Amino acid sequence: MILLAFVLQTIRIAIPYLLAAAGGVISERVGVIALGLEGMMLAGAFGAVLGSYYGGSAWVGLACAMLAGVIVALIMALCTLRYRADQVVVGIAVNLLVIGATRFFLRLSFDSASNSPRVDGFGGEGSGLGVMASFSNPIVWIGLLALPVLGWLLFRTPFGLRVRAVGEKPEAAATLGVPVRSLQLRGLLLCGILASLGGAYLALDQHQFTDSMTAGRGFIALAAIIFGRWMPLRVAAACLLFAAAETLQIQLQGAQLVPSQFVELIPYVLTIVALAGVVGKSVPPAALGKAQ
Amino acid sequence: PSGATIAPEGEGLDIGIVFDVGGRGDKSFNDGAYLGGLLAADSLSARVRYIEPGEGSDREAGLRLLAAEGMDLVLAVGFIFTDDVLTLAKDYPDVKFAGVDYALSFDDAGNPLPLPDNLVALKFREEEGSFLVGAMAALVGESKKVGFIGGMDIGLIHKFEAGYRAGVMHVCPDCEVLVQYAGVTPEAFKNPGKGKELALSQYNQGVNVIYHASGSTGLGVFEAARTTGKLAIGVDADQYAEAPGHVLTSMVKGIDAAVFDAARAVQDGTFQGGVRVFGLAERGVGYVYDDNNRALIPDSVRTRLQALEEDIIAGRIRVPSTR
Amino acid sequence: MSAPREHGILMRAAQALLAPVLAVAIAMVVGDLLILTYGESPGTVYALLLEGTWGNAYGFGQVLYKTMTLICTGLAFAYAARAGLFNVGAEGQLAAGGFAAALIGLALPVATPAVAAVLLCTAGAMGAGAVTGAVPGVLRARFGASEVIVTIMLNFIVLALLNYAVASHLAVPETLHTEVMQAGFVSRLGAFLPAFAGSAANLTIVIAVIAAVVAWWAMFRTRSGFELRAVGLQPDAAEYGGVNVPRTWLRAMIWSGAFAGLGGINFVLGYKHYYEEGFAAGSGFLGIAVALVGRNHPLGIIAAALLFATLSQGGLAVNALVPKQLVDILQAVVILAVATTVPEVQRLLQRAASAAVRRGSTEQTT
Amino acid sequence: MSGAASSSAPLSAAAEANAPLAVRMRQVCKHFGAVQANRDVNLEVAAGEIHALVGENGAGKSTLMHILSGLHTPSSGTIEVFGRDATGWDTNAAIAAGVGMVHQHFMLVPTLTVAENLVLGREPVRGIQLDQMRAESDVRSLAERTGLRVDPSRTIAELSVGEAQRVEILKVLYRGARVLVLDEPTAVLSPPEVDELWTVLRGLRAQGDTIIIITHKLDEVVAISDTITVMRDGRSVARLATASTSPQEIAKAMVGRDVALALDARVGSASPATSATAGSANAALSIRGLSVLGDRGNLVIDALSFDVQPGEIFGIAGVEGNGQSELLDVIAGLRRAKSGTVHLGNADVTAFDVRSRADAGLSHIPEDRHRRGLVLDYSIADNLLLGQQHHFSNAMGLDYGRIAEHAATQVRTFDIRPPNPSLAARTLSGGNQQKIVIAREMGRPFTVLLAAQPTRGVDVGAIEFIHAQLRAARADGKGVLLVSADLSEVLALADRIAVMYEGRLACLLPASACTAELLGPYMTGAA
Ligand SMILES: Nc1ncnc2c1ncn2[C@@H]1O[C@H](COP(=O)(O)OP(=O)(O)OP(=O)(O)O)[C@@H](O)[C@H]1O
Ligand SMILES: Nc1ncnc2c1ncn2[C@@H]1O[C@H](COP(=O)(O)OP(=O)(O)OP(=O)(O)O)[C@@H](O)[C@H]1O
Ligand SMILES: [Mg+2]
Ligand SMILES: [Mg+2]
Repeated sequence: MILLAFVLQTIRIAIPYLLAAAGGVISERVGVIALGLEGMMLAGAFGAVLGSYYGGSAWVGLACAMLAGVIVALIMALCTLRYRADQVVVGIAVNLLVIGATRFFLRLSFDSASNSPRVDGFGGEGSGLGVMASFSNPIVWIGLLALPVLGWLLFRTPFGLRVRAVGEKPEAAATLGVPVRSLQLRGLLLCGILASLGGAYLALDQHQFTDSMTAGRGFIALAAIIFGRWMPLRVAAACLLFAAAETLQIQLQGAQLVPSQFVELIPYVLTIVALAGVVGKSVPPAALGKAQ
Repeated sequence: PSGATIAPEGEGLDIGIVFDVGGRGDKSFNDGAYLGGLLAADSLSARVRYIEPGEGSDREAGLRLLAAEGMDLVLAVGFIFTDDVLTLAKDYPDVKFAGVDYALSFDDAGNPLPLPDNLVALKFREEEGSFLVGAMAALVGESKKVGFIGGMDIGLIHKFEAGYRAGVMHVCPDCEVLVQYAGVTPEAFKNPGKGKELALSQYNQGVNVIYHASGSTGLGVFEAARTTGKLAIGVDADQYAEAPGHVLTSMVKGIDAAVFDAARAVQDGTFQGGVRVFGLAERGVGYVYDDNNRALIPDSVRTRLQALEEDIIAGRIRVPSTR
Repeated sequence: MSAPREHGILMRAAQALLAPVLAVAIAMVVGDLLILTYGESPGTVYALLLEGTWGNAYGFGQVLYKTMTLICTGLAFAYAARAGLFNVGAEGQLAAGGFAAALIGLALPVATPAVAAVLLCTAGAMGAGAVTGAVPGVLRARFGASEVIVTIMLNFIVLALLNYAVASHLAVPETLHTEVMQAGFVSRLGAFLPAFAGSAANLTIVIAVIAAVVAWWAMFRTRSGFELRAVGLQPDAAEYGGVNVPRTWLRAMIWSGAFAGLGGINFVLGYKHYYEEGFAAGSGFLGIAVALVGRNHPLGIIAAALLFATLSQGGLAVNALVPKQLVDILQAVVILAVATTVPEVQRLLQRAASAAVRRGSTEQTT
Repeated sequence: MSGAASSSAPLSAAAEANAPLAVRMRQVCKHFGAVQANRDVNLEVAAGEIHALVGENGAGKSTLMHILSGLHTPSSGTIEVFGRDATGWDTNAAIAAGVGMVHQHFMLVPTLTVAENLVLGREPVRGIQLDQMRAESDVRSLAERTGLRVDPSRTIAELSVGEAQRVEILKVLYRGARVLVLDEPTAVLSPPEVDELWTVLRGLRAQGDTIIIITHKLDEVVAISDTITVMRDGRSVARLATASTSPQEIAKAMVGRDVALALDARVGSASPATSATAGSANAALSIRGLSVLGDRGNLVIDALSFDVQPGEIFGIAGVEGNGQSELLDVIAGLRRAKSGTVHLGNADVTAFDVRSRADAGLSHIPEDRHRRGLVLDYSIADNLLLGQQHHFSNAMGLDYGRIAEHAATQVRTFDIRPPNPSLAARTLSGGNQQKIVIAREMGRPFTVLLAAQPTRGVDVGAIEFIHAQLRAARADGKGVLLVSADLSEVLALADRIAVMYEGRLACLLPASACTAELLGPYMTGAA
């Protein structure tokens, strides 16, 4: 019973990571640094609430979340792919932009600097904590399946082969008639959609948008990508590992074995360790960040 | 300063309010101050201006902007304004200032340093209100475990925790209080996702009532209460609307009343600088007991709470403010 | 031979100014649209913004105050960028710098001579920033770890640890700041220029400007600056020119961190005289914008820091009409626009330049 | 223009034979910004022939073939493939029409397997999945059929250069190419591998495929081609039938003057044949037992020893990729040796870093000026400083007064144009960029000069200037180590010539004893 609760909570915490990380993997696999994940998630969360509020249903919210993610991805694509702006700068700026924009429109739409009203979402009143309740949320399913499906897509389909080629050596792919730019655009859009679903999960599970509610989860997802070495299943494992650490911290906090802030830092520390190559070096796709 | 030339006209009082991070619409203490402003506007026909500063130097600048415009009363909402409001009160002796949750400084002998005549510190004994809701949680919860969820792990929030724990222990010495904090950065006040998971984990461990003091993070606690069908206790303002049927009560701070009082005092010319503490005795803190939650609270519990309240007011019970 | 030289100067001026000006123009348009969604008139809002910032000494003082930190974080980003590195960690380095300055100020005896105290605190701030910057520097130089990711992750780590230290051990009860320092105070401008009275502007702005001049000198007038820029432009050529590339990276990150750390004395020595959780408040990230708009040139950075400080202070001034989040959006738009227009403008100018040279040389030969 | 005359001279062999044309490019122009890479190029290739495209570096060969394979669109001109207009098509259209290109630089994805690289963009599927099994079996059978043997399941990163080259050709064949374009395919191959390649290409020709091969090596042209198009300075200047021409004639068309002149121009060597035997104690540069590992961890230089005497130009000839680059890097201090020593005069500099070697009297004209030799965004003055910055410092940092003076002098002395030291190096032409490097390296005290491909990609005028500089250095008593892929250059300048082959000196002879015919076999490992 305790174990089940542990597993379920780990999964719930991991869903946003899994979705954003899936988006990040595809983005980085086509050569675009996924520094905008946090912004995409936050935009997704805000879009979900706007959609659900004005559309009256969580499903409309879901659609609007994806739209928001796509808009952010398009902004990034315009800057990095079309105008070849530096990807790191654009990623950071997009995060700042989304934080500002969600606050601005929160004000405009709901006359509050911090919270939206309650909206329709998934789960809620008395749905309980059981297995059924947890899995009645469609985003949970998408989240659990995203990385395995992405793994299949990357390593078992022609699309994936092209994606991998583009991320490693775009000029080689181009000589074979692979449409590099269009593939990068599609990768980025897919990233926007997946990451925004991660944000939508938070907002719709919460039935509410709160200023900066993603709270750095996009960067945890980025950490998982690096720690998982851009391999979907490893990345999924990293997301679950980070989530499990958090669950452990939540469940043990009363015991105060470790000061909680140190548990929170696990993903960041592990990422740095992975980059330093202390336990097997984490090597990104060769063309990552290079303007094409 | 910039607005100095646009001096406000008319007879009514001019009130400026500078909000803490979170700003208007936080469904918590900023909104409480806002409500007080509205009240003043209504019944004193005051003109009220609001500013939401960013961090750092903007806080002082926001206060200064209002003071320089010749406001009659400038309110700073939140402990974080402590230094700024003190500086401003010295710089603008003709303007009255009020600092909500103002953090007092003490001299070496442990006595609070005196405040300027034009500055009033509005302080609340959150621990007293927390004590009562703690007692209520233990009495109503039908469990030996009760929960507390704080936002950022800091002394200010420990005050809520300490009072709450004392309340629980007072009526149920063998009860256990599960205490969790959402983090160590200010983001811990803005992370409802984390709040929900913390609450779910407590409910899962047999807790039936959770009291939160965690800003927007607490919205996740209410969500968890809805999900599990259990109870939560709101903070600062009446948070019944966050989860109707699942909000046992809220520990309310009478910020609105305090703000309104300050405004009226300025209007009447009875404004006095110094510290004003709002505890149970002053009806500055308390808990919500109304039509919404009457059904959740048995009469016996209500009676017991009233007795405890009297004990506290009479000094028979001393509520700790630190853990 | 004057023709090509004039051409070169014009070209350089165009290269330096065209992109930032274009970017600011784009941001203005976006700003107009947002103001209109709020039903306000852009003209009124911008006028109010200017009035509240450059329109009076106090507002300008506030701008100067914010400029100080932004110059430092801008220099931090630029210095690393000149070596081809992205220091996204100024936020953490700045906080570490402020923290160290406050601790030193607390530890010093009250009687410490003012100059010595300020120097010690400043050195401490730069040292703490440098150490924080050295971590990604070492990882990059030694293991080739991406400094972008390491600095991002390190921001979280550093800020959390500082928070923990302050909240759990050092804070004055009921607050998020340490005790007021014993020594190491820097006067505010208002102390001798009464017009600035009340504003947070203080003499550390002078230190920031000196830092910018020193950075300029270090970048463009010293051997190590020459090597630093060579490494940034073409590491292989630098290596060929006898430069130890990894060591240059490490040195660049250390100095970059030191510049960011220096920014901490603005708040701590010049303003509040204690370390407060969250005082950095995004200035680290804004430093990237400042450096980009300032084209990684210290003089440009001073100008860009003034621009962003004006925007940030202006947000408060227009708060009555539009939410100050408008300014957050504008700042992000400026970054995006500069990042986009700089390479585009550069390409255009380069094409024009090589065409001109081509034309010039054929004329010469024929 | 002499080129125009010679281009009209040879008759179109294909037209004569009345064979159908596989490729016909007419009046093709292509410019990149200010660079005119192709000017009115004409190219005719008959079906079923092997056509060699030759020309010096930068003549525009690769650009022309990129246009043919759809990677670039021409600025003007027309292209026909098998009689169909193909002007301005894209890569996919070119592939569909049977035109496939093997690029000068490998176009393989190192992390993917051989099979994956081959099928990329044209993947066999089962349902919606990639059919990995079929991909591998297709590749295996194609490899069998063509004799280009590779294991389809290995990743590219694990392959040798020769194997990777085979994959490149397979990749094109896999796409059903009937017109194969090979851009300098032999540059990285060992002689047996080259022979293998010829066998494969002849086999393909026998099957009716058309092949266009770009190469710098005239012996290869003679060995494999049926017809030849020569390019110079972006133009097509000659079309020759291989059977009825000679290497001299081809070379003449390539460089636009008599190559024999260059050979005759060799001035009486200052260093006598007596110094032809290595080991003299007062050598300017001496290398002993040098072994070096390459980027792939393989031994690229194997126990090499030789001396360069003062007042001597020591020429190293050889096909590129036989360890020359690594040798130069090690001497310059840019790469660590596995074992062995490097002496400058009497000083053992093996453990010195780049700067200390420079101070000990080593000058170095690197082979890749765009990557190593220049900081392209630095001004001419700053580039003249590169590597010398520590000699121009004073208490206040760099001494810009002296730097400006120095730059002005060097710009004048070495005739760098335009003579404005504040211009960015990027804006200069290739020849003038090279002059900056030479000015820097030769305009300061040195005893040994490493000159790697010193005239690569520069025009005739600049070549003569550079050659004169090298001779002047010799006359001045410097030791010059000249490494060039251009055999005629080595023959024209050097006093002693070594041929480098697979990390060793295949031969070391006094220049007076050398001819291209004699050295050729050593370069290909045949001797
Ligand atoms: N993408 C490009 N942009 C600008 N200039 C280019 C580009 N590609 C080629 N050039 C220039 O066009 C000219 C012809 O180049 P090309 O690569 O076709 O020569 P090449 O004959 O293949 O030389 P090599 O024998 O060295 O391969 C050169 O001056 C080169 O610098
Ligand atoms: N690959 C390239 N990319 C961009 N610019 C290039 C490239 N190759 C050459 N250029 C530029 O084109 C111009 C002409 O270069 P190129 O080497 O063709 O000159 P050139 O006519 O051969 O000069 P010289 O006679 O001195 O050798 C120069 O400004 C050079 O910087
Ligand atoms: Mg070529
Ligand atoms: Mg040339």
